[in-house]
Amino acid sequence: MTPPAHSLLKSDDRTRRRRASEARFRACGLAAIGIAALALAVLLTSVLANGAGAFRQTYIKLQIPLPEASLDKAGQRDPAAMAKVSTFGYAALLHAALLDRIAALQIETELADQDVAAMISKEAAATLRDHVLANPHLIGGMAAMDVLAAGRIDGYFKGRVTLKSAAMDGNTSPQALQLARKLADADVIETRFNWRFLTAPDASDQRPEAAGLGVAMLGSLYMMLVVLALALPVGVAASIYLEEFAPRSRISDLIEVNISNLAAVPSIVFGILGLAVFINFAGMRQSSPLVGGLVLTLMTLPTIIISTRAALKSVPPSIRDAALALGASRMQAVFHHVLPLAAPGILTGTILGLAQALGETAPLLLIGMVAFVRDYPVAYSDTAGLFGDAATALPVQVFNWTQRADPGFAERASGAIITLLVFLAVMNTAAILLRRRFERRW
Amino acid sequence: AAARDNVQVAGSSTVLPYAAIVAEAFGENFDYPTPVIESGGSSAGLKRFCSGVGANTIDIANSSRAIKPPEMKICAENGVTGIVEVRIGYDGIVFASDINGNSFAFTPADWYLALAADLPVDGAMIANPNTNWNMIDTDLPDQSIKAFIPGTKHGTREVFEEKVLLQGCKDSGAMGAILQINGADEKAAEAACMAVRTDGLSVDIDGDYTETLARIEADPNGIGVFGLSFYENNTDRLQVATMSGVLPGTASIAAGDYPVSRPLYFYIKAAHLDEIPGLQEFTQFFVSDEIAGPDGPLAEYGLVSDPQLTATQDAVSNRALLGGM
Amino acid sequence: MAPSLPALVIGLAVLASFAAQMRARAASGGDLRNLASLPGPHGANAFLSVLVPAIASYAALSLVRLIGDRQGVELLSAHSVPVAVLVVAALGCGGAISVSTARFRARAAFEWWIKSLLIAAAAVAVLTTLGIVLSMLFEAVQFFQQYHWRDFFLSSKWSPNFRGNSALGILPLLWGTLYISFIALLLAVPVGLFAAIYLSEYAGRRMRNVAKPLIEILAGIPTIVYGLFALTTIGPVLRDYFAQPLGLGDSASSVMTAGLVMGIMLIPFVSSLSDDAINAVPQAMRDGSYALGATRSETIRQVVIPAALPGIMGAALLAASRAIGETMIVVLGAGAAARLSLNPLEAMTTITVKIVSQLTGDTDFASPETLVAFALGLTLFVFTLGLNVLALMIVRKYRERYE
Amino acid sequence: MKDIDVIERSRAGARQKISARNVQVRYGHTAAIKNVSVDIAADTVTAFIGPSGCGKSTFLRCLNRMNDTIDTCRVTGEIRIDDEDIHDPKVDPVQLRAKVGMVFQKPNPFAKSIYDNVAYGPKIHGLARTKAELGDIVKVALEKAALWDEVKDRLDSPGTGLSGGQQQRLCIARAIATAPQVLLMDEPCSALDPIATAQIEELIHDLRRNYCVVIVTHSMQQAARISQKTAFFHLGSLVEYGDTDQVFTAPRDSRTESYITGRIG
Amino acid sequence: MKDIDVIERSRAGARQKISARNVQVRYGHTAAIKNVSVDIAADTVTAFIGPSGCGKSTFLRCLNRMNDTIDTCRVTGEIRIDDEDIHDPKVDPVQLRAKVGMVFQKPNPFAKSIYDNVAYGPKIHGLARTKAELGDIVKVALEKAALWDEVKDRLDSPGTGLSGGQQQRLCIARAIATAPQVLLMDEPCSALDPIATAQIEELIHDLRRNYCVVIVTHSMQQAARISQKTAFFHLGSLVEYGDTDQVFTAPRDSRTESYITGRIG
Ligand SMILES: Nc1ncnc2c1ncn2[C@@H]1O[C@H](COP(=O)(O)OP(=O)(O)OP(=O)(O)O)[C@@H](O)[C@H]1O
Ligand SMILES: Nc1ncnc2c1ncn2[C@@H]1O[C@H](COP(=O)(O)OP(=O)(O)OP(=O)(O)O)[C@@H](O)[C@H]1O
Ligand SMILES: [Mg+2]
Ligand SMILES: [Mg+2]
Repeated sequence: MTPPAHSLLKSDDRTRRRRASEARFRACGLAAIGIAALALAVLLTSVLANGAGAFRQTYIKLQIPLPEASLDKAGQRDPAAMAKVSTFGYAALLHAALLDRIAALQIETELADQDVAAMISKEAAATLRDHVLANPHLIGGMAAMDVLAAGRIDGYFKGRVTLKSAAMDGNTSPQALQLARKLADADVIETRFNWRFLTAPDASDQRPEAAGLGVAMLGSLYMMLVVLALALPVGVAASIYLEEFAPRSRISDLIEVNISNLAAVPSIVFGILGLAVFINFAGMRQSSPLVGGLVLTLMTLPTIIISTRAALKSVPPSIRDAALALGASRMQAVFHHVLPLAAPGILTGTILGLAQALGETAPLLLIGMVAFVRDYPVAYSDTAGLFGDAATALPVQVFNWTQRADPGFAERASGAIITLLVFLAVMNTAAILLRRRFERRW
Repeated sequence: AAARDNVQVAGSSTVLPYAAIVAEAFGENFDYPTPVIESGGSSAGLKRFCSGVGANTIDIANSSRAIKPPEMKICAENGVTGIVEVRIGYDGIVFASDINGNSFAFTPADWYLALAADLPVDGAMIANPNTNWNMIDTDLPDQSIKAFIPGTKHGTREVFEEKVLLQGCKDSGAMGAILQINGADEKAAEAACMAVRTDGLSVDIDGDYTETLARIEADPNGIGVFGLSFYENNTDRLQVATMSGVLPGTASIAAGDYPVSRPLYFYIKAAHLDEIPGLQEFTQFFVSDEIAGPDGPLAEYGLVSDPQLTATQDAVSNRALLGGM
Repeated sequence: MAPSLPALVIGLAVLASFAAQMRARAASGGDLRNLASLPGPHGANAFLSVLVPAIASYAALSLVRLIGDRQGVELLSAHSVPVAVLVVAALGCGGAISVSTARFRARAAFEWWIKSLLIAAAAVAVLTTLGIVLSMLFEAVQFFQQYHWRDFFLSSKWSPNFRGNSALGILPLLWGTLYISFIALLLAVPVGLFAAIYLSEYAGRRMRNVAKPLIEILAGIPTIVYGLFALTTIGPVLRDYFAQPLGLGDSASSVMTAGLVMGIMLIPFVSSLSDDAINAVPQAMRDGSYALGATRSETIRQVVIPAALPGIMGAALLAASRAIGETMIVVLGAGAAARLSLNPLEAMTTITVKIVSQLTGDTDFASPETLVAFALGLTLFVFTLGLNVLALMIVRKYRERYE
Repeated sequence: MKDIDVIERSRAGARQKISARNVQVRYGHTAAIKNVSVDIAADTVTAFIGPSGCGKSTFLRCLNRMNDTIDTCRVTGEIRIDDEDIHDPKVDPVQLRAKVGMVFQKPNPFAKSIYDNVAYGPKIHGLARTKAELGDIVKVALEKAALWDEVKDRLDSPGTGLSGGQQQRLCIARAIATAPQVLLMDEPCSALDPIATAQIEELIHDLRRNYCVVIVTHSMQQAARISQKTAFFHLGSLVEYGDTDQVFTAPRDSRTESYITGRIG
Repeated sequence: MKDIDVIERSRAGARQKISARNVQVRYGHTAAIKNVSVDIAADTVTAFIGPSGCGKSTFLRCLNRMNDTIDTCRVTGEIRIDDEDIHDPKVDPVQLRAKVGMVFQKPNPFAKSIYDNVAYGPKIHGLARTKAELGDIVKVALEKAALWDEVKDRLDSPGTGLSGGQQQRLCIARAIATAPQVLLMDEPCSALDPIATAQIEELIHDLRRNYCVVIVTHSMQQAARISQKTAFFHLGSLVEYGDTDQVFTAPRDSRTESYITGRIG
């Protein structure tokens, strides 16, 4: 039993070994953070690198003649009659306008007319039609419009499509790209920030350049409102009951096991549940954010309950004793003293739970939210009720877009992931800041 | 729940892109809301279709195969009695490999010999020894076999098994040999023809074609099975193989020269036709020449237009019910 | 009419609340100490006495109506529901006001209401389980009518087939589930725990405030991104640098690929929850250890971690649960091959993946090939239930209260 | 002093505040309190003495049912306060504890400001109508607990950042701020210097006029100074209970004598 | 007794174990210790006395750098132990604390068994080669801390389930089990009955032969009984420091006198 080293400045063998082990342990910790950070960096860089392009979009600036003869034969400006002219009719006008423009600029091209026309997005005709129907006075004159360029042309200006790849590509040609370059030089084609990506609805497979996240963001927003309004209070309330009030018995054990088991239920099973209970039994609307939110609520509850219970458990009993001894009821002790101390853990559960809820696709599959939806859902309507309109969600859009054939969608999928992460960050900031405030040791 | 004002469609993810193209155009040109097109597979779509009548059920089920009798029965049990079947066209199935790799010209027999679990050799079934394409046919490139074929959940798999493996089995004469070995058990022989090796040279893909493409890019020896439209959108990354000397394309498939394709359908719930605004118009718009014809946007996107489109149009207009119900 | 019902009920509740408080105040005769409970609880009790029964009756009556609807009979007319709810609310209102006397223990009554709400919340979790079991039971039973249970539970072959005659043995899927989850946890638990330790014990406040939310982003990245990462990055690396040189096959999709990537996804679950648990260990306990000349790591390993163990176990359990329930990463990372093998560099698949793929496939929805999804779901449910019971028993053994 | 005590004691004898009968407490399988019966008079200070680990705290915690919060702890027997059985299902432990305040052996301030620590009890019991009144209650309580001068400039800083003795006084202030009828104090002066101890003893002396005070102490001098009754516990049993004078000058039990004279521990 | 003390004291005078110069401690912006300089001799017991909140614990915690663990706490000035500056960057606080043990004011047992609580220190310092040896160390430490008899049958039960005084003795046992050269004890007897107190005092008396013991106490009797040197703190300053006899019988500072005679608190 020799006393440890006499000098504090010199260390003996054992201390050196302990210090080395300390250093190793610390290095392990740092390495763990490093692994997490590295993984995050790799994932984020790849997402950012692939998705940044989604936030820029190429437009063709056109002056489009709007002949009365083809748009409103009767000349009555009767909306019903005008609506008879379909997008196919408007597409022809656009094509003509572009050809005229090229001719006016005296740009030589070997492209056939229909290949030149293919440089304009199919979406453009619909945009023009809506514009004209909203402004009938334009008929007979000209409309100045920036219309979307087709996906391959757009890709060319973002570097996704090259002359080399175009040579093998059945959907475009090097000539088309060269023409686009000349048009860009002539200031007819321009690439700029893409607000439409955040606001426009989804588009079909033929129009990657027109696809946007508007509907998905609204859908996700509505669902998160439902989740936040239900999962957090219900989860915390359930945890409080189980941890602070429920008598310790077989039943409470059963509930405890049951909740951790719910966490292991594959998310798609919650979809099965949602379809059976909310849609088939309760008759709620399919594809609606309300049902989606309810399903996600049930799915996130276990995460919130498990972390909240762990947090409640770690509050020292002396705090409860102190409050109880002052004549506070259990309820008061919990709400006044225990909950504030457990808040960081509860918020962590919320952060993780919401992240999970926001990023989940599988349960939405069965309740009809993995869908192609073009119309913006409104929060409340008399026919559909609260959050009853069909909508998609951000992860659904990611999932859908990664499955589509046109490579333009891959870029949009990454862009959607960036948006989703920003959405998540915004949603969680409050929780993160709050947690920071409540974190303290006692 | 209150009545819906939008058309609700669910089902096959193969049909989804076509349905979305139509729905988009429909929404743009009609005063009805754009139909909501869900994906989730033919099975899930038909199941929801058959779950009953009413606003909280779907109006149309997309399917990459025809509805089956047991399904019809369940439909009927749930009160879904009037069903209109609509065949919208054909989906071509092509074999493609990395653009920078070797080119291939296949016959069904090549695929059978490459992927069969067991091959009949000298009167006995032995585990498939082929590991390289030129072991099957010296004309094929010297490249190890790595096939990415649709998983067993995909309708494409069924077509692949029947029209490629089984066909190849017959063409190569293996069918006869197997029948000899197993004592002329026709069913067992067919099953043996379509049994795929599990030693890793053939990889089932449960995901979609983008996954197959990604796998080929991660493993340039791979050859994948794709839908025609998917290939046509990615010609800068994939090169397609010929089958029995025919290059796949909408024309060669429509003409029946290219052997591997399958019909795509959707099913309309007749009871909803007069309840859901726009449903009748949408279905008619879908099969109109403008859309589904050989020059329409669907064909442009890779759907093989149905030569009997007119009959289909009539069926939709007359609400011809399936099974004479 | 419908939207005004909530307004009416809330109005009544507010009214009751004010009236009860006034009555209590009046009864106190100016000195609140004469009251058994303060006016606040009186008001709160009255508020809940109106609101909770009204909501409960609304829910109950709606349920009755729904059940009637499903049976095709109208058990209750549409108008009767709001009327009944209003009657209940009014009764609650009157009752609550009339009991608000000086001797009324309003706080206890109020807390009774709160407690019933808490119980209702806890019941949601139980009802969810019930709903899950019920929503799968019918189809699972149908499956077992068409497919022999022995072949399902005991066969080691999984090969569904469009034309029937499928082999639908769960064993390879179960094995894949366990194997992949195990590898995922093998990465996530140590890394997450060490990250938590570093954050709570070593890192400065600034680093911690930044790093913790950053790591939590990992939980928010959609799993499809992880899947693609596994497919295009990790898989080929493992194949080219491990599988092929070691002669363990040449598959880019493997248990290892999926496991590692899933492990990364699970890091924040372990790290953040463990960090909270570690942080909640009283500083006095650490001080006790430091004062004995323990290094930080000794303190952490032998004093802090044991004290934080319940929380850490909870975190690990949650991570395990997520691993079992994950789909996308497995589809893209591990492939779709059902296989019973020990080689971690071979492709395998999990129960969850097959639930999704059979459910979203193109097979006949009345055939065993589709219905098997429900049987798989139910089996997985029972299986994880067993694992959780086991885990609970283990955790119980180690649980110690500390002060 | 002596005379007053006699009067007090006789008066106290007339009115029993707390009466315990055959109280047994077990932690899991080990008994911590064995068959204790005792009557505690109102308007008296009763001291519990006895060697460490003999069950003083355990018994004290029975009197306001704080043992309910320990899972493994089982209390049997009858305890009546103001002639009401505190284990009666109709008795709300919350009301019981509002009436029977407690200062714990280990100071356990809330993780809140000093002010909030003291104001919490009065707030939940509605003892103050206005903010100012609440402030007064807090001030008086802190003054009585001899802490006011030290903390008056930092009422907003956390109670957990106080020194050991300060925390102890904070807990005393917190307990008296709710004005309980019975005050249970578990070694309230253990971390206090003689002057602070004297102040607390004075406080106890004052409290006795209206309240029933039970105090656990290791200081025989303190017990002799402030209590009228003394109970001596040993290994979970109540060995001797009687007037403080008698217990200290003429103990009936030999164990009591040994303890007082410093022979057993 | 007296004679021995004199001898000891002169010997101690020759060898200073701890020497502090101009030590200042602030919590955030408030100074808790102001410019304290003191020399503490080896083989002596030094008592810190002073009113509650005067900074005794704070100063004590400086001596083994336990204040490092409090974020807001800033220590300036020089502290040397065995003539080595403990704030030297080369000094490992771990080694320092192995050499300078501490018993805290609030008992803080680990959430482990009683045995593991005591065995923890010896284990990490490798003081025992075998299990049996470790068992012996634990037993001896518990015996010295006068706890062995009470807990010998329940060494496996958690240390947190002990009574207040038992926990305090457990912490003492834990501290001496690592055999430090300097032992800092913050009111180690506050929750102990007189007999246990006497046993601990005896322990301290024994320890003094080889170790340097610094003890914070509120009991002037205790200080007088066991210490050779006494330091009196007041409002963060070291007011008086000298031989215990002198401090108690002939204090030089008027504040010391007031405190000892019970006039300031
Ligand atoms: N963690 C802390 N944060 C802020 N102030 C503190 C902290 N710890 C102690 N103090 C303050 O520093 C001063 C000295 O405290 P210290 O604990 O050293 O007193 P003490 O002499 O040990 O008193 P006691 O005898 O009551 O234990 C007190 O005013 C106290 O309130
Ligand atoms: N929570 C607990 N779990 C198990 N045993 C306990 C618990 N609390 C106390 N004990 C045991 O019960 C007995 C009585 O403890 P109690 O705290 O009442 O003693 P005490 O008289 O207050 O002693 P002290 O003067 O040391 O505080 C002791 O042997 C103790 O170890
Ligand atoms: Mg005690
Ligand atoms: Mg102190």
